[in-house]
Formats: sequence, structure tokens, C-alpha cells
Amino acid sequence: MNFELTEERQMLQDTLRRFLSGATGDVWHDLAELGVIGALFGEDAGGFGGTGFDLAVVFEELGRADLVLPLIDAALIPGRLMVAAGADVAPLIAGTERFAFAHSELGARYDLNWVETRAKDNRLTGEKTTVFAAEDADTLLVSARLSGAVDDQQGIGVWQVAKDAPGLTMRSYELAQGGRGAEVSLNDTPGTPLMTQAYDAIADAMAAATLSQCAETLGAMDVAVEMTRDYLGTRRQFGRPIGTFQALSHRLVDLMMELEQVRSAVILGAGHLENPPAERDRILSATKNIMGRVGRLVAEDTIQLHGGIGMTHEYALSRYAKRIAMADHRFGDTDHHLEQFIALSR
Amino acid sequence: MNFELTEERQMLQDTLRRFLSGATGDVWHDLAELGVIGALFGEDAGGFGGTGFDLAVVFEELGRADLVLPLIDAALIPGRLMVAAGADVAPLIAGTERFAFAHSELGARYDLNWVETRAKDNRLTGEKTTVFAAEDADTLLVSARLSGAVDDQQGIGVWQVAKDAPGLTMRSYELAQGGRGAEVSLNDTPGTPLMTQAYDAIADAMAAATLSQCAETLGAMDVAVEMTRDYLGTRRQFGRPIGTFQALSHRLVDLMMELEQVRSAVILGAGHLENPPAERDRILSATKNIMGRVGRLVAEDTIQLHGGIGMTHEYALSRYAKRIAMADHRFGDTDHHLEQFIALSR
Amino acid sequence: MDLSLSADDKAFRAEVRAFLDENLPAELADKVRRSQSLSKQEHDFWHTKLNDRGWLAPNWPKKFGGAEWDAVQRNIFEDECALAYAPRIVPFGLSMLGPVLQKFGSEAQQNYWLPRILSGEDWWCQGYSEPGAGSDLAALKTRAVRDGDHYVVNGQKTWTTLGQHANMIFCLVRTDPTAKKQEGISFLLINMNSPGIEVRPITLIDGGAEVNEVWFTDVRVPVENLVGEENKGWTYAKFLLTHERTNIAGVGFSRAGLAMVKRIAGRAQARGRPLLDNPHFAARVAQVEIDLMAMAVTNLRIVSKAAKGQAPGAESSLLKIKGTQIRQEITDLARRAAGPQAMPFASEGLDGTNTPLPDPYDAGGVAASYFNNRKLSIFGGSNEIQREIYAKHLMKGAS
Amino acid sequence: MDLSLSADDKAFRAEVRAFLDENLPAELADKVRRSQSLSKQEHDFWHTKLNDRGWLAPNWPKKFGGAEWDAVQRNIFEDECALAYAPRIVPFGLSMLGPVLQKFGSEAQQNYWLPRILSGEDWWCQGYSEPGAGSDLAALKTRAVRDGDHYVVNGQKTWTTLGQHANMIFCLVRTDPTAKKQEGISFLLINMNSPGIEVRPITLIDGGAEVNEVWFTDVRVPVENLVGEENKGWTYAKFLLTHERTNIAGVGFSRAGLAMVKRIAGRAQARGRPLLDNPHFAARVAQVEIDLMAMAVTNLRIVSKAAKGQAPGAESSLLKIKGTQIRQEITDLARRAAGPQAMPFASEGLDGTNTPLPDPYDAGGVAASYFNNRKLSIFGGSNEIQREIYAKHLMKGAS
Repeated sequence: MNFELTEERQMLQDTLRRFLSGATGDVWHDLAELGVIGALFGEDAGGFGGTGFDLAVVFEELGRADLVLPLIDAALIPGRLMVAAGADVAPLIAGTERFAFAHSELGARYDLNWVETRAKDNRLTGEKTTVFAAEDADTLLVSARLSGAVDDQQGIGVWQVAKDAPGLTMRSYELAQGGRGAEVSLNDTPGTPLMTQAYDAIADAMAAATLSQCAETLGAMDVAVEMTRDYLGTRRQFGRPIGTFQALSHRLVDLMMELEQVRSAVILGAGHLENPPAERDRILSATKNIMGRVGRLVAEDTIQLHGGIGMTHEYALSRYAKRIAMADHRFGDTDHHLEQFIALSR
Repeated sequence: MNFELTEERQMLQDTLRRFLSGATGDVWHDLAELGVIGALFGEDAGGFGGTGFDLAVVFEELGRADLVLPLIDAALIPGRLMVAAGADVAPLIAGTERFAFAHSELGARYDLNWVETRAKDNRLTGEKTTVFAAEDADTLLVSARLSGAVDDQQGIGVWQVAKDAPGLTMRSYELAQGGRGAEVSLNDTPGTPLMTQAYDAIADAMAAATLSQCAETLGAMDVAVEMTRDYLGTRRQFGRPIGTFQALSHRLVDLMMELEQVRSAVILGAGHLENPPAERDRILSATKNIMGRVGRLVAEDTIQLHGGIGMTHEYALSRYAKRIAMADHRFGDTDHHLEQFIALSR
Repeated sequence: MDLSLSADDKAFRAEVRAFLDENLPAELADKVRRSQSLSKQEHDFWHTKLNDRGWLAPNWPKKFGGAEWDAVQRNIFEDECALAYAPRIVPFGLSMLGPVLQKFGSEAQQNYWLPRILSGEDWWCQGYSEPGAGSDLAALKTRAVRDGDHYVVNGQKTWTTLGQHANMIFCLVRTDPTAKKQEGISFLLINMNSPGIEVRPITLIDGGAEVNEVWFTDVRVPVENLVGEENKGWTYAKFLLTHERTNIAGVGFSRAGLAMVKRIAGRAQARGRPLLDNPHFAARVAQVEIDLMAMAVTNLRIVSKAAKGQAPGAESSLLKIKGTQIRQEITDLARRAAGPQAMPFASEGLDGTNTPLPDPYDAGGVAASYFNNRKLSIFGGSNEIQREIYAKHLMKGAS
Repeated sequence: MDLSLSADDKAFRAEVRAFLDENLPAELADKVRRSQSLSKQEHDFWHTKLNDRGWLAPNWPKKFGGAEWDAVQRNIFEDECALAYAPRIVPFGLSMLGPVLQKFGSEAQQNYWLPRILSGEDWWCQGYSEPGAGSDLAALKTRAVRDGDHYVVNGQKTWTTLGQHANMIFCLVRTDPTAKKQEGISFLLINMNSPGIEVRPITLIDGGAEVNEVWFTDVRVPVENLVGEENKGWTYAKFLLTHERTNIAGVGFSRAGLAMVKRIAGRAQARGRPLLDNPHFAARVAQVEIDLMAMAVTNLRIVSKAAKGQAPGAESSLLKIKGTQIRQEITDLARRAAGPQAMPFASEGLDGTNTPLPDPYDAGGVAASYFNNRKLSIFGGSNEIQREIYAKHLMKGAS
């Protein structure tokens, strides 16, 4: 066992941290040039990373930054799907073409196998909801059902659909965690088939996304707790720093302790991403469950320990807290993953 | 609405508190003479109480005392069953005859309808477990199945069985909460029939018992929290009373707050004991669920706030804490009642 | 003991329900249910409706135009209003300043200001907190210096709720900087239209702008706007803080919120069934429902112990802590129930117009409401301060 | 990063398993699993087995007869022993006094005492706590006065675990009553058979007698039994308290406990099905299992950061807090799983003989174990003290 980062990953972390600390605006091309997108994929796909620990390093740094980059949705998930289909991901890695994956549907809630959108003769009809990064994508990957009942794992395919394809409408909005999402409606919309039995590839991409989301949230939690520690050390009330009151300082201790648990859970998840699906998903459910529980605690308590200032949009903590709390709604929430953990532990 | 005790109940409370503060040893007859057993039954049964608020007053006082009296098991439950059957409870109220109800079975866990013990021609065969107050009873009431599947509500009867009846063996032991329980084994043991369709009467008796257990535990919690408050005010460490440390005093506040919630829940339960079964049981499930959750908190935190001394058998707190925590195992635990609450809320 | 309502109370409840039925427009109730912010006009509309009915000031004495209800009646009224999703009455004039003036104001002040609170002519806001004086309220620095018939006020207040609508503000100001912390503070009534006042909105975590900073630069305030005695303001401030606490537990809001949670969880589907049937979610809901059932009794017990029109004592801290825990837990459940649908947040369509957000469960902004309601345990004396108050009460005598 | 065990570590684990298989009698393991107290003979038996194998002192340097394992090896060993329900090695000599003597003892003391710890010739107990000095350890009052070649000791120690079996006790005593609190304390080794020592058992909440009061009346202790310098005992005491913390998280015990919970919940029937299939109970178990999975990694991360044989720093407080939370939660689950069968407690048959208690799930005394393990968050520096230690570490610089 070894808990040290390799030299390469340490370098990636340092580079990314330096870059993100000054980054503003659309940095997608810069990220690509830095090789950050390439770090998400294995060498056979033209990248130079792609393992659980690579993802953990990249996304923890992303989480530490006070900006929202849709690296999971615009690069990791579509890229993994395309690699599974044997498609070329070079433009994606180079940052010259951007993608999004339209999969979620209202009835699916957090289940990957629930697809009501139908495909017939490569024309798609259905409603996709909360599609992240859709607005800035050049091409959408869209899942649809070729056959089977609404919740069958079999019979789900994925198509490439141009954003201006006929019958496609998109309604976009801001998301609570930052970034943008969209409702995507397809009405007999033509697509180019990517895969016909896509469930395993989708599950694989979502496993990678789950791990990445947890790592990203860990980074954000780390910053939020550190900001809180600083605040407790400097804010004075009743003639002394408020961090000298046990009612506050002991809660900071609990946050630190739970944060270490999340860090451990992310390491566990990263170490099991390449394992067989059932084992991988059981561990990732544990990781996401801890992330969800601790995330709520950290979001709520860091605001509480800051008092009013933590409630203001201007102060960065509130933005971190929103990202942390809302991460629970991505890729399965605390309860969903507890149930999945139980099911996979039998 | 009115949250004051009536004058009669106030007198009963005062009398009981005075009596119990000096009581030791077997005080059963004294209790009967004081009218405490009579307070558990309505006038038509020869008592002078019997409503939810009567039970709440009596058992809260019992809970405050540092002794264990099997008033629920030796008087309340069997008495209620006998009243339902039209049997004479005068000797029970007078304290001259003592009873116990052998109902629980291993497979039943907390379900009242699970009865494997069989009755044929008024001879009973089966295994009863954790029968409280059996050792000191003159007569056992025993439930057994006349017909139906193991979990049918229909087909359960109750018999009176002499403690020295043939085929009856008893193995008794101390209970974690104090008092004594027994395993009762029946092998073709003769009994006198009391009721043939007894489920509703059993459910009624157990509802009264559940309320009484909650009230008793409330009384014990009140004492445990008050002892903790005293301790925090007098125990000095680091040159000051430990109650001046927020890490401890704020936890005491939380205990006080939750205790008020239990008090409210007991009032709710008492106020609904005479309601129709479904409504009564829904409210009592709420009461018992709160009691279980807060009971665990109070048992654990009052010990913790006392430190080592709270762990010693000699110090009364440990005895209260045991009664409080173990009360969860009687008449359905926290989870059982949460499930029942959900089922009855539909 | 008797948990049932008297016949009078039942009749009163029917009367309140009929009133709400008749007077509360469905669209307004919908906005409240969906946690949308109301315009000044909407606030004023409901204020006037209640005032016309004589129900605007439940805890004011009749002689000042109040309803003078007892605890049970107030409770019924608050519950029914919350369950009907009536707009919440802005409390600064009615629940805060009103009782202070009634107790400590001059007759002239009472005669002038109290009717204007009822009529809605004045919209009051509160000038207590300052950037450096949050939980430590008495550390306030805003100065008022006597100059002839006026005080000249300089300083800054913050967290001033709905200050953007207000024409009046009651302030704690320091009139004697040499005195000890709690001494030397006075209670002033200040016209928001005075020269030298600037109101700057603070955008909160949910994107809303319900609170403000208020800056005072050489603001002149007539001395007749001093309440009570100079340098005794701390007494009035404490009275105000502990006074109107009949609804501090927010039981009605919790009931309404829980109904919303059930509504969402009844509509949201998980594996083809309503989320409400999922055992783990059902357990979360049941747990809060049980706590709330007990809280309703706790609230009534504590509030009815206090004499008519009086504030409960230290126990109000317990009501605040537990009440906000339950309310916040419910906002978490709503967000959790909505699941992925909690994420759409701010609404601006691709085409540049304000397209409504997707809202398949008709829940409104559950995430915004979750984040906004973090305030419940911070403002009005944080839950940590409440614990400290009650801890000191418990440990009285030990030192 | 690499979560997998090296080939060497795998081989070591196999070796440990084989050893346990061969040497741990099933009846002894059963007693441990069922939380029954062990006799001195049973303790000694296992002590000797481990010593014969050279595995008794995992963290001692080889030159003193230790195994000198690294963090991963220690972890494997502790885990496997716990999962096999091996008796826990009494830590006072091996994990506490041993390292102190190795660091601060004279060569003569090392040569004399260390081998006797390994051989089991001496059974050590700890004389730290006093009735008036619990969390505030430095407030201790037991006095030692120099009288020629001896110290004369008077005072009282308490919470002395297994003191009834011990022939030696290491004590903190006050040698300079005029010095400041932490100064003036010395570290003395005292023979329990000395005249003037009295051991009185304390019955704990579970009915067991694992701790004692120890009274000292004019007990004479040879000066060569002073460890290090006079009045410097506090330094050694702190070293001892923070030193042997590799197993403070108790991950192995939690794993073994969780296995017991599953065993009980697999046997206990609710409505004709194993309790383990009940969604609410399954959720409780899964939640703890997940926390424990993370805890195992947290433990390894923190422990392996510390250099070989060294103690982790302030983070060990986090391990203590979270580790005991998990262990205590598991004892609660065991009690909960047993349900009504948790209630039978002390065993004495009606016929006067000791009939075994009903124990249908073969769980032993789950209630006794639940109550006994409340000690985990109290003894050895309560969790509140641990939070305070870590809070001070976090807030360093602020004041």
C-alpha cells in the first residue's frame, strides 16, 4: 500500500493548481493545451491517464477552484462513451470539439437503465432533462431505447446528434451549483448511431463521473473547511477570536474529521475504478454515500460557522457550499447509493 | 386545550412521589394500599382511573424512582386483559394476587400477532420468551393459537395457567433494566380459558403498556438529565465547574430540549389512548419512536457528560441510563414503531 | 390535561379558514408555496386585508388596536395562515417595534406611530446588526451625537431585511462611547428618506436580495424620535429580542413545508413508483413528521405558560433551536425529494427572455429555499447563541 | 497511490492467519466474540503464545525483542487478530510502559523490566487517574516524599484497569507540591505487593469488575524505580499518552463487531424473514459499514504518515473520536439487532445454579457490551478532550 502521489500526478496537480488559481472566463482551450483533458483518457485513446487516481487528482483540483468547468459532462462522459464505441476522441482531447450527453429523463430519477426516449430508423423522439453542458456543446450524444421495457438494461443505444438537427429544441438555464443545464426535446430527430448496446459503456462512464464528482466535491469541501478555519481564527466577537469558543471550534474538528473520511472514500473509489462493475459500483456507492452525507454537513456547517457572511453571494464560501450540497443530486444521491450499496453487498 | 394536571392527579403524583422516595424492598402491597394499582383501572373495573393521563402520571413517577417495580407487567397488562374478558380484577387491584402475561415468542420479535404456541382442548404447548414478572406471579396469563397462520390476528386466545401447572417450566434471570424475566416453556400444560379472540384486547393492553413505558422512561430521563445538570454545576476540572465549558453545557441544552419533546410526545400519547385503535396506535408509535431516539441520546450522553463515574454501578445514574436505553426493547423499538407509524399514516 | 380544542377555538378556526378561503388569492398563495419573493404591493395587499379584519396584530392589546388573542388562538391563526400559504406578515413594525413602543414609548409616540404601523403607512425595518457586531450585538459602533434638537448619526447597519421597501428604521446607536459595552446605547427611530442614508442590497446565496446594508452619514434625527431614555436602549433591545416569540418555533411553516415535501414525493417517480413509497425516503419523512407532532405540543406548552401577551422565558431558546432544526430538515427533504429537478436554479432562456424553469413537481425553487433557510439558524440570535443563553440559565449559580 | 497489499504483506497475512488458526482455541475465541471476561490464565495463555512467536510487541524495536513492524504490517496483524476474536493483549506493559522505558529509562531499568514485560512475569497496570483528576490529569494529588533511598507514597488512583491481576503499577505522583501544576510530577514504578497498597474493585455499569481503585498509605518505593528525572514525569506521561496510537481507531475490533451484528441480524427473524433483509435495519448496517471502510483507509493514511515506530500527531485525536463513534455505533446495532433478546442480563438460575442465559443468536451479552463500551469515549482522554486537543491544533496562532 502506498498513499503518495506518483511524480507525474504530483506535477499534474501542481500545474493545474497554478493555472486555476488565476483562471477566469472560458478556459476550455487552455485546459486542453495543458493536457488536462488528455489526463482523463488512457494512452490507447490518445490520452495519458484515465485511471481512477488520474481522475481523482484532476477533479480534486477543479473542485478547489472558485469556478465551474464542465469537464465531467463535456469531456469525461462523452469521451468515455466514444472510446467505448471506438470513435475518435482526438478533437475532444484537443478541445476543438465539445460534447454533452443527453441521458437523464424525468422518470429515471437516478437510474441509468430508465430510458423512455425511443429510436426508430436512427430518428429519436423523447424528452431529456437536466442535460449539463448542452448549451456549449457542438454535438450531443443522446441515449434512446431500441427495444425492451422502459427499465431494461438491454436495448439502449447512443446516437450522435448535431445541435441544430431538425426536431431538436433546447431550453437552457443556470444550475444551482453553477454552470448551465438544459431540457432537450427530440421529435423525430435524426442521429448518427454510436452504439446499439450501450448500457455497460454508460455505466462505465457514469462510474468514472461519480468518482470525479466526489473528487471535485472533496476539493471544494477542503477549501470551504479551510476558509472556515481561517474565519474562526480571525473573526472576533466578545473580545476574542470566535475559534476559541468550543461551541464552534469543536464543530470545526468534526468537519475536519469527516473531511478525512471523504478523502479516504475518494481514494477507495479511485483505487477500484478499474475493478469489475459490481465491485466497482459497490465501492463507488460507498464513496458517493459518504460524500453526500458529509457534503451536506460541510455545506450547512461552514455557512453556520461563518454566520451571515456565509449567506452572501459575494463571499466565495456560499458558492462552494452550493456546489458541495448540490453535488448530491448528481449521479445518484446519498439514499440512492445506500440502496445500491446494500443491493451489491448481498 | 389545557396542560395542567387535575387536582386528583396532582394528589396522586404527590403521594406517589413521597412514597417512592423512601421505598425499598417489596412494596407491592403498600402500592396497592396507596391505590396505585387502582389508578390503572376505570371505575367499572373497581379502580378509579385508567385513562391515558392517569397512566402517564403514575408511570412517570415510577420512572423517577431509583427502583424497579413491575407495575406494567404484573398489574397493568394482565389487568387490562382480565377486564376485557369480564374477569374479576379485585384481587389484582388489592395486591393480593399477582399476575404476568406470557405472550412474547422468539419469532415474534415485536409483533403482537405472531403466536406459535398452540392450544388444543385447553392444553398449551410452546415457548414463551422474556416474560417479565413471571417469577413473582401467582398466575400466568398465556396466549396461544387456536387457529390460523402463525401471524393471523384471528385465532389467538388467552388462558390462565397456574405457575405450578404440569408441563410448565420456567427459567428466570435478571434483566438489563433491572427486574426479572423468564423463559417459560409449556408442554401440554392445562389452562383455564379467559378469551378465545384476544387480539384486540392484547393490542389494547399493549397500547396502554407502551404509553406507560414511555411515561416511565420520561421520568427516568428527567432524573438522569437533572443529575447531569447538578454534576456539571459541581464537578470541577481545570479550575472551574465543567458546566462552564460549552462542549458540555451545550449538550446539556440539547438534552433538555429533546426531553421536552419526549414530554410532549407522552402527553400526545396519553391524550389518544382512548381513541380508535388505528389512530391510537399511530400516535403511540410516534411517542415510542421519539422515546427510543431520545432515550438512546440521553442514556449515552448523560453517561458521557459524567465521565467515568457515570460508568459505575454504584452511582444511580448508571441504573437510570440502563432503564432508559433498554426501554427501547419493550413493546416495539424505535424502528418497529417508525414502520408502524408509516403504515398507519397511509 | 386536555388536548382537544374548545368549542370557541373550533369556531375561531372555522372563521379563520373561511376568511382565508375568501380573501387569499390562489396566485398569491401559489407564490408563497413555491417560495417566490413577493412584491411590495403583494405584501401591502395582505397587510391591508388583515388589518381590515382586525387580525393584523394578534398580540397587541385591544386598546392599541390589537386582537389580544391567547396562545391557543394565536397558534390556530398562525397554523392556518401557514397551511393556506398566506404571505408572512413583515414583523418589524408589528411584532418588534410595536411592543417596545407600547411598553417604553411616550404617549405621543404611541399615538403617532402605532396606528401608522397598522395602516401600513409606515414600513419599518430593523437597524440592529453591524458588520463587527453580529452575535455580539452590544459591540455596535454606530454613533449618535446630540446636536441641539437632533441626533447626528454616523455608521453602518447590515442584514436589514426588506430595507429596500422601508420608509422607517429603528436603530440601536451608541450615544455614550465612554460607557461600558451594554450601557451608552440608545434606541432611535429614523426616517429612511433622511439625507445621508444609503441602502445597498446584499445578494444572498439564493440569488435573492432580501437584506441590505444601510449606511448613515451625518443623518439628522429629531430628539423626539428617541424611545425611552438616552443610554437605556439595551434594555429595550433585549425586551424586543425576547418579546415576540409566540411563533418562534414556526410550527405552521413546518406543517406547510412538510405538506410540500409530500406533494413533491408523491409526484416524483423512482423506479416507476412514487418516491413517497420508498422505505428510506418514507422513513425520513415520518421522522420529521413525528418530531413536528411533538414540537407542536412543546410549542403550545411553553407558549401557554407565558401570561397573555407576554413572552416565554429562556425556554424560547429551545423553541428556536428545535423549531429551526425541523424547518431546515424539511427544506432539505424538499430538495432531496425533487432530486435532479432541484438543480435548475436561475431562469433566463436561451432566447434572452425569461422562460420559466422546468418544474415538473410544481415545487418552485427547492434548492433556493434550502439555501435561503440556512438563515433561520443564523439570524435573530444564532442557534449557538440560543444554546449559550439556555446553558447559562441551566448553570445559574455555578461558576 | 496503491491500495493493494504487496506480495510480502500478503504472505505476512497468510502467516498470521495460519498462526491464529493453529494456536487460538475455539472456546477462547468464542468467549471473546461473546464479550465475556477472561481469566488471568486465559490472558496469560495468549500472551505467552504470542511471545513464543515473537509477535507480542509489534512496535518495539528489535533490539528490545520487538517485531518492529511497519504500519501496514501492524494493521494486518491487528485486523486479523480482531477478526479471529483473539484476546486483546493487555496494553499497559507492552504499549505504554515499554516505549517510555525504551526512551527515558536507564539501561538498568531497560535490562530489568523489558524482558519481564515480554515474558509475562510482570503484569503492569496504570496509575494515572485520580478521583479529582480525570480529564484534568495534571491536577493529580498523590504525593511521593523522598525519605533516604525511598519515596513514601500516599494517595489514591482510580479506573485502574485489571489492577486485580497486576503485580506492578506505573504511577504519576507529585514530588514537588510547590511547583506549577504540570511541573513537580514524577513517574514511579511501584510493586503492587508493597505494604500499604489496597486494591478495591469498582463494579461497572455492565456488572463487571475490570477497573479498580488503588489506595496508597505510606508505601515505600526504592528510588531506583524513578523513571527519568524527578519532577519531569509530565513529559513522560504525555509521551506515553500519545505514543502507542497505531490501533487507536480500533478498525479490527469494528470489523469483528460488524460481523457479529450481521450474524445476529441474519439469525433474528422479523415477520418470518431475517432482520438483515429489513430495509431500515439494512440501511443502518450499510451506513456503518461504509463509514468503517473509509475509516480503515483514514487510519492507514494517518498511521503510515508517522515514521516507523513513531506516534501519529494531533490527527490521532481524529482517529480516536471517529473510531470510537463507529465502535459504539456497532455495539448499539448489536443490541438493536438482538431486540427483546438483548434484555436477559445476569445469569443466576431459579434453582440457585448458574444456568446460562437464553442466547438464541449466540451473541453473548450484547447489552452488557453496549454499556461497557461507553467507556471508549471516556477513558484514555475523553472524546471532548480529543476535540479540544485538535481544536487547539487547528486554531494555533489565534487568541
